[in-house]
Amino acid sequence: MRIHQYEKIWIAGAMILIVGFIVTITYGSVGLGITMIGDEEETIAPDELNDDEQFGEPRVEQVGENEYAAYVVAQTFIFQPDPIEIPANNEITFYVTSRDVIHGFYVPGTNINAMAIPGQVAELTVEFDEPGEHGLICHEYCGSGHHTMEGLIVVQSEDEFDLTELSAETPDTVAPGEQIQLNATVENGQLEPLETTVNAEIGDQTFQQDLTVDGKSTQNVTFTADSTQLGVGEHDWTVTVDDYEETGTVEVVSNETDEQAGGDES
Amino acid sequence: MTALFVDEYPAEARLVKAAFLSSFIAFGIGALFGIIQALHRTDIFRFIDSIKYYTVLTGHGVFLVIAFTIFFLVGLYQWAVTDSLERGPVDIRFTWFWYGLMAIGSFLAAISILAGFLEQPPMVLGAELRANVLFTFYAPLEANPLYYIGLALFLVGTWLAGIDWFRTWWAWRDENPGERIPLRTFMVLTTMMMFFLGSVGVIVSILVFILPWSLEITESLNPLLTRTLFWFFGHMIVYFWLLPAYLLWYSVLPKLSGGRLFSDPLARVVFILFVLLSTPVGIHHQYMDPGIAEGFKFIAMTNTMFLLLPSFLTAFTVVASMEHGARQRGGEGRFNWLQALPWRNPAFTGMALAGLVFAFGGFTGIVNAGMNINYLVHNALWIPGHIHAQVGTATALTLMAGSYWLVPQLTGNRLVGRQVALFQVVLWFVGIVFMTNSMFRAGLVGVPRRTAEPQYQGFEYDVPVGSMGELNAQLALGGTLLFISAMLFLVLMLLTVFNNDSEPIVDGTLPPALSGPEDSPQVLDNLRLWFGIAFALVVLAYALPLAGIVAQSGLFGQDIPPFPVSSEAVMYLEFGLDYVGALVT
Amino acid sequence: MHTSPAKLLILIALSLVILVEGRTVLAFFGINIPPLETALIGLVIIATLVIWAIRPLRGSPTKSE
Amino acid sequence: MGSRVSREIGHDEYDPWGTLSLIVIYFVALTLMWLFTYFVEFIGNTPTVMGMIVPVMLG
Repeated sequence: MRIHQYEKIWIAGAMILIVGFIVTITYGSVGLGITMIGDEEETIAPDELNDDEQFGEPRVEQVGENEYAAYVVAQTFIFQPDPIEIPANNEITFYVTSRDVIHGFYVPGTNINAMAIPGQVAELTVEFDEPGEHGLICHEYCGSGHHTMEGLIVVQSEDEFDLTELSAETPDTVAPGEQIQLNATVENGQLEPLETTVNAEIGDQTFQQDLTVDGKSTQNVTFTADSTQLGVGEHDWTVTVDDYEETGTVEVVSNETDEQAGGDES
Repeated sequence: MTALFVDEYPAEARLVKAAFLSSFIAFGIGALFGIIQALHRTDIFRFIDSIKYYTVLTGHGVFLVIAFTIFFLVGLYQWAVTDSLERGPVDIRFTWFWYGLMAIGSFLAAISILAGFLEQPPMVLGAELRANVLFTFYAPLEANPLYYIGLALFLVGTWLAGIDWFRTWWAWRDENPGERIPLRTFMVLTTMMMFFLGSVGVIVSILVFILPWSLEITESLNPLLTRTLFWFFGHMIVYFWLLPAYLLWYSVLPKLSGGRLFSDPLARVVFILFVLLSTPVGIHHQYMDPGIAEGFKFIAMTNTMFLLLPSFLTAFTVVASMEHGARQRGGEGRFNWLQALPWRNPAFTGMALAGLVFAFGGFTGIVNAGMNINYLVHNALWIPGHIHAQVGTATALTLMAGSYWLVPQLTGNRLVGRQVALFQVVLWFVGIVFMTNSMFRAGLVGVPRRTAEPQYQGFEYDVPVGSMGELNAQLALGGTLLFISAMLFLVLMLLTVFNNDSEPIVDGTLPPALSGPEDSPQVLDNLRLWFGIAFALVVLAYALPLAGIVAQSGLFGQDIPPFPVSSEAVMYLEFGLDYVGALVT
Repeated sequence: MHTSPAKLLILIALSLVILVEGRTVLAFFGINIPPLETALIGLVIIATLVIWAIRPLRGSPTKSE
Repeated sequence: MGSRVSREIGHDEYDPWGTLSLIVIYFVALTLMWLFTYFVEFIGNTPTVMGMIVPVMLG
């Protein structure tokens, strides 16, 4: 074959470019540790998502020191959970699947980009350096409401972030002289023990108790108030743990009324 | 001056004209849909419902990249085979048969898409007639079965076209034993070998999985499998769009420049490389897909990078052929020869500008193909930027420029409005640069593709330079220029067709290459060998990923029912909310 | 005429393209040209090119193309 | 068709050095654009999907 000298030079140049591109990308993979979404995850049938241990309740979970897993379900036309709250400076592994059609999982302004394919689970690990809010959008056409499909990723500072959940309850009504029991439950979803203080108010009575909740467990606290001191009528109560607050009311009713309204409590 | 194509081969010219007519009708509708989108998604002018936007988007994709490009391709290739073998098809009725199949197929697909504009689409084949599933029709989004039937008929027609050209060549070979395959026929045959191999994916996907499932014969399918089969076809098809432009660059552009093709052997090598490499790379469209191992993605990446080679070779050969013309026309100097090129000829200028856009648009393709860097751009507006630079200009502008040269030879009429034609191709060039520049920049800040309203409530794009408003304005401006240019082209074509009683001033002869086929080894013409190697490469690249996908979630997936795309958004919102409700309680 | 109308058209097109793309490149280096100024620069370039092209040549006017 | 050939240039007397010059510019442009897009646009567009430091922990 007769090939002109100049063209031979260019063929060599073209090969240098091609190899150069491949070398750069390989450097990105090996040198910088950028991984591709792979096939490591088990497949999952979309109609079994609700019964699945991980996707039945889409959530963020701590799985190790500085490591979190976020189970995300994409479906027409929402993401679950929404918002997705995660800590900064921690490794977050997103597990993304779809309940119905093919969706996208894309955080504009970042390199977080994946397809959510029914039956498949995309696994991608990222780390946000700074607290802040990022939009999360579906970037694959998924039906008529595709353009409304968005979520929010809230990156909190490491100190601020927790997986604490607070719930509290009292009876709706008590008779005068009975004790009002306020039950508060503090759940710690993180691995580290949670040392905190529970503050409660029932009417004008205040309570305080220090509490240590072990990692991945719950603790109950009960505060008791005397209804006679509070008097007949409605009383607001509040429980706070760190930034979480639960409120409600309890009513102290006179005996006659109580009898008339008997059975309300049961 | 030799006889015009229409005088020498009147029967074949009729078919080429019919194919071009179909192509230009599709081009007109597609261009109209294009400007609607440009104005809608930038929120500059919205006159349709955002739900209907997806009907427009599907139409834009299918009409332009299936009907416009492929109808033009079959017309151009029929011309190339006839003109370079100097003989017609073995049986012209067969030729009309495949054209008819393609026409019926595209008509069915078009009807099912356009029915999306109706408030109450009729029921056809047990489902509402609509196909808002985009050009990629990713299952489990479901279109009316008619859409898939239309696509299948169109594909079958295209296969038969390839078979027709092979038959013509076999007949010619018997009449001319021992002769080298003429270059243009060589390009046609290699393109079609590539198409046969690569379209197997989408044909299996439609006939085995999607069509039976949409007719409720099968109950479930594997979305990753049908998606992978689509992309098995989906990157080959982009070269199927491009190779007609390559054929024009290699055969017509040197002549228009006033010179000769620099190297016939390298042109053959380029087309063989496309046969070998354009199919085993499809996984580079699936870098972000779960269920495909990173190793397969890496292999697809390296294959894709080597697929740059034929385009790099083309850049040199074609520019050198142009330079040869310029120097024969008296051009001098290192760069001054560029001035000696026939810039006032719209056919030349259109192709040259298309080539320029292709050279730089190709860069964005390298980014897309670059595996990990694909995180930056996957499904962002960058991607349509790339597509519009490549198919939307390298191909479309070359085809328009080629029409200015070819249509007069097919009709026997003189081209109307040469100056307007020159303005038209230059306008396209300016329009595409405005539009794609905006798309690339918007893509880099995270604006997604394929959406009616890339404006979200929960966040703002972080635009480092300028503003979203400016990017939108630039995109809409570029889109408008492109639309005007497209309409100008169609008007000129129409006027030319009716410009009777005139003599074209086109010389249809193509000069031989500077370095002819005799400079290349005979083995280049051994099509069977190249097809065999290409087949082996495809098996190597796809056997394991496909086996992996099937092993993981089965040939027919895990209970994945159809998901009809209705215009009733509310229905699906409720569907989604039901799940949320179920979770909360 | 310094050049043919066809070449003038191409030159205008190329200068617009260089303007649009050049503006993006400059932005990477922190030099931002607002849209209005860009449009003005574009008009100035086009006007300059047109004036240059139609300015009569000293001596014998050559007619290329 | 305006192809006014003023001289015939054959294969052996033609050296496409104008093409070579253009293609060298193209080579440089591609290299610069690639380096910029990869190392500034892509690497700077954090966060990026990274391998887990202790991938076996979850397995």
